[in-house]
Amino acid sequence: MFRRKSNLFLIWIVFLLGLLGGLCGHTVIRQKADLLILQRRSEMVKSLELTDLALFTDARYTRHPSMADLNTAFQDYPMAFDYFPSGAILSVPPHLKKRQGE
Amino acid sequence: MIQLQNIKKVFHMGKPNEFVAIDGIDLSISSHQITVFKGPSGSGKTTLLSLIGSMARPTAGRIFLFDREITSLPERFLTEVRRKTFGFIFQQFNLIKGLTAIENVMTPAYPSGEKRGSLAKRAYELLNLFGMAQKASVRVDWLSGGETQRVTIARALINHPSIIIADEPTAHLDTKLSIEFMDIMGKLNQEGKTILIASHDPMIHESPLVHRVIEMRDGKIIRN
Amino acid sequence: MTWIEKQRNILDYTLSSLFRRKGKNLALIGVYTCIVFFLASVMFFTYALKREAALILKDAPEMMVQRLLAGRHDLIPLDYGEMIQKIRGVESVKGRLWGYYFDPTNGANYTLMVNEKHFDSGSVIIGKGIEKNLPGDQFGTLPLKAQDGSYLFLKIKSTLSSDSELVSSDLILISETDFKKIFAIPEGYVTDLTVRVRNPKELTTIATKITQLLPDTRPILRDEILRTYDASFNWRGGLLLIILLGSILAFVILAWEKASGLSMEEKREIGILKAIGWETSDILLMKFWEGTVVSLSSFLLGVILAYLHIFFSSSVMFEPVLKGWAVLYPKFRLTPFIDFYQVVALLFLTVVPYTIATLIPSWRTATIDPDMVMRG
Amino acid sequence: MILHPAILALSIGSILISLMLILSAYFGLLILKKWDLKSGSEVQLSLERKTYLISTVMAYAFSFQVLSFFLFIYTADHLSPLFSGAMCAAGTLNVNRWGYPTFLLKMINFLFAGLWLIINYTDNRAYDYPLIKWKYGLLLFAVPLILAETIIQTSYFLGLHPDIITSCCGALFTPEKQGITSSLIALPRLPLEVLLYLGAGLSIGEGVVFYWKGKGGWLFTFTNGATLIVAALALISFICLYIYELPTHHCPFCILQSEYRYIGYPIYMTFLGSGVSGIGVGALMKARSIESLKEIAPRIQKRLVIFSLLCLTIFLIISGYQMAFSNLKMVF
Repeated sequence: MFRRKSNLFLIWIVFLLGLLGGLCGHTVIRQKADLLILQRRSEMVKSLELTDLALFTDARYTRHPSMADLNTAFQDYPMAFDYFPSGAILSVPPHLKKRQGE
Repeated sequence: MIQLQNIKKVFHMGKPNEFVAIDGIDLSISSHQITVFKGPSGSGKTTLLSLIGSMARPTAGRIFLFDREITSLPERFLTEVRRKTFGFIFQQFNLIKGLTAIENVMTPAYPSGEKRGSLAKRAYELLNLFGMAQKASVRVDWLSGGETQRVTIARALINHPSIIIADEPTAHLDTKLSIEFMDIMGKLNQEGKTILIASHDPMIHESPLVHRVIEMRDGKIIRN
Repeated sequence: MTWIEKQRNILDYTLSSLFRRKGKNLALIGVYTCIVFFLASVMFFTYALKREAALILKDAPEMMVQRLLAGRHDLIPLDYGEMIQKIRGVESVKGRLWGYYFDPTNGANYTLMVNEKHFDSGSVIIGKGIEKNLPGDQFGTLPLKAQDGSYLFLKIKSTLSSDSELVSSDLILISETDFKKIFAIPEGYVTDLTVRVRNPKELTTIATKITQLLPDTRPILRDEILRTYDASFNWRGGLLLIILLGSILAFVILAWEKASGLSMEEKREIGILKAIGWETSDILLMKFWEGTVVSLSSFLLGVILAYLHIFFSSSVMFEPVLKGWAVLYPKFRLTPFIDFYQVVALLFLTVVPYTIATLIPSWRTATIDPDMVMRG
Repeated sequence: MILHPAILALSIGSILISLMLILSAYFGLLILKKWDLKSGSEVQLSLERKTYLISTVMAYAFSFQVLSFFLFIYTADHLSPLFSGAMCAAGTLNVNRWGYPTFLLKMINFLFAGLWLIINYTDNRAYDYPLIKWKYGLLLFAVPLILAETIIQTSYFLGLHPDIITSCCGALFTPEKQGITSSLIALPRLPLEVLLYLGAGLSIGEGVVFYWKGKGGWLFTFTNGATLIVAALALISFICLYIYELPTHHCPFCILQSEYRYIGYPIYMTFLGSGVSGIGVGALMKARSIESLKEIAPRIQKRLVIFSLLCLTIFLIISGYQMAFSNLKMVF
């Protein structure tokens, strides 16, 4: 007589979930495909003894967070503001925030 | 069948705009009759019907429906009583705009969890009874006054009520349709339904089908 | 069974009532989808980056030893390496020579690193990011200014593969002689030491021994680097989330507005429903379904769009934010990693505020007097 | 504080729910003071309307409680790499002193919210709302607990400082934390196992008696509760070992991970389900003597007993299966 709206809704949700499932499938496929690239990358890391990602190259301490030290937030002198944009989204070393009192 | 004992309804009690709508009514209504409440607007007819139809609770007094007191029932149960016992026909029809005629008829039965198929069948039969079968899937906004009226009656009957309450049902209808309405009410009454109508339309209280006319003024019954 | 039929009946009604107010509801779903889209994008991005970092760095040296002078890195003598080598459990110690070089023509920072294996002096291997930024007219050579003001013209031997851009975008591999010439590093010194150990369980003990033996050094473990990356990506993602929380708040206010600012007609509709036999809890149920329809549709749509954004379009919208002022930004395509748990967290983060915001307005609506329709 | 999406989600969710519950508690107080069903006054009508809001809030709070319980454990598990010495959720919860109290409160509040909903469901079926005072009394008792959970959970999250490389030496020399995993008591197995099966047998027996004769509801609740406590101890002290197939790993959280096929979820759900419905049976004993609930309460109780026993049985089957088909063989 007439199509029930609740069924249409169910179909819609199942459709979206199916799409999401398809994307999960895509994830698996891509992970398999990228395995080689990832392997090559980590081999390079091994041979060059690299320790950091080259994501933020604007400042020394953002290029190599693992090398960052107590002074990194004050690159030039203790009163300098941290003016690098990526410095703003990179965590302040936590010891500056908490270990002072302990 | 319906008994009212010293019923009072006060709105905004204790506030400056306090208003006594019903002022101590005792009344007993017997079944299988058509009872008409008449009186000018503001006389308390509508409030009385909403109290009987368990849409609102009285401030004081007691109401018995089939010998069961419904006055102190919480809303949850009152609604159940209302759904199972009463069918309502309102002054402004109060159909839900944008829905088709048949959906409107089915709406009151949704919460009871009836299967859609059997419900639709019943609604269709009711519409057919009033000659509205071919308009079942037309949106109610596009129906004429008379058609709207018939959909409203069909809706009132979907839950097999034993009592039908109509509030100023003919206010927006012309003479021909008003007569048609009373004919339908007469037929329903013959099938055993109790009918309560509030109206100041002479067409209704002078109708030969009516068993009893109760006249009200200022929240009191002045003639029975 | 009646229970299921009841839910379906009410859902039917809810959907038709939503359809009747198409414009309003589509706008709401649109905004909701956008919010989920942004939040999910942030989450997908940071999670994939985190996983990528963890996978890449799992082969990094297990420990680095740096020397500190006045709180800053200083060159470390090679003798230190020999001393560390003697600690039991240490497999190998290597000195690394590396540093930064600022190229004024490009305005970019390069990371220079000595790699003795690949070539002799006079040539370099450069990262993809540098190659992209080189002016076209200096094909094949890279001029680097040395400490004493002279220039070294180094032959570009090859470029590092683009697969590795995430770690090597700004990298210049250079011979030891050239490196020492540029920076005037004294003989017998290196930038830092990398240590590999035989049994990873002894890492901590070895590190303790190193600090006791050489109090002016600090050892850094690979696990700590990973942890720091984890924390900083969490932080970064979280920071964006905090900013976006503002938009959630705005959305919640919108939802609240929409739910409480019912038009006269809608109120009347609820009144009619109640008068003809719907109970308050039925109306609440209807409102519950309304929320479910809106939330579920927007949430799923938002997540799907975010996935497409991050893993199909390489997160175009985030690039400028993450780049900062870096001239050399690695072009990288993330390998998708989805964490189901993150999706659940996102569901919490969006649906709970929406539900709570609409709770009181729905309840207000649901408790409209049924006799209001009779009073006209 | 770690700005992790799940932490934000849990904190915001808890705070919002708490705000709603404060409102509910206030309304509950009004209801306790002024409730008079006989009256049709506007005050009474507005109170009746408020009951709908409170029910809805509690239903949402309950669902939130269930989901957040698992999300919380999962988050703790997820964050464990950030803390040196923490191998899984057990270690992360131990990072500061608020971790385990939060976990416990989440469990307790789940029981309270569930119990409240059971009573509310029953009460709403009687035309005179006979349990109303009791119900809102319980609400006033439960709300502070949930508020406490929110506060403690927030302090827990605020007190989470990941161990990160520091200036002089890296995080290395933060003292190794003693993993709670190893310190969870491994109780003697044989008496525990005897107690568990004895308790389960008794519960099932009492449940069946209660189902047919309608007697011994309190006894059932008590036995069921005691059995579940024994079950929890048994889970930690030996059932886990079979799941992990390691003779020393007692952690009750790792079973929620994919490596163990998420076996922890059904275990926890059946455990909590049996607990809440078992308590529900006892709580409704009082209602049996109330005129308007005479027929309704026993019917609900029967359903609860069945549900509780079903959960308990599934719990036993799952753990029994794990023990029988584990590669770990233990001699004791």
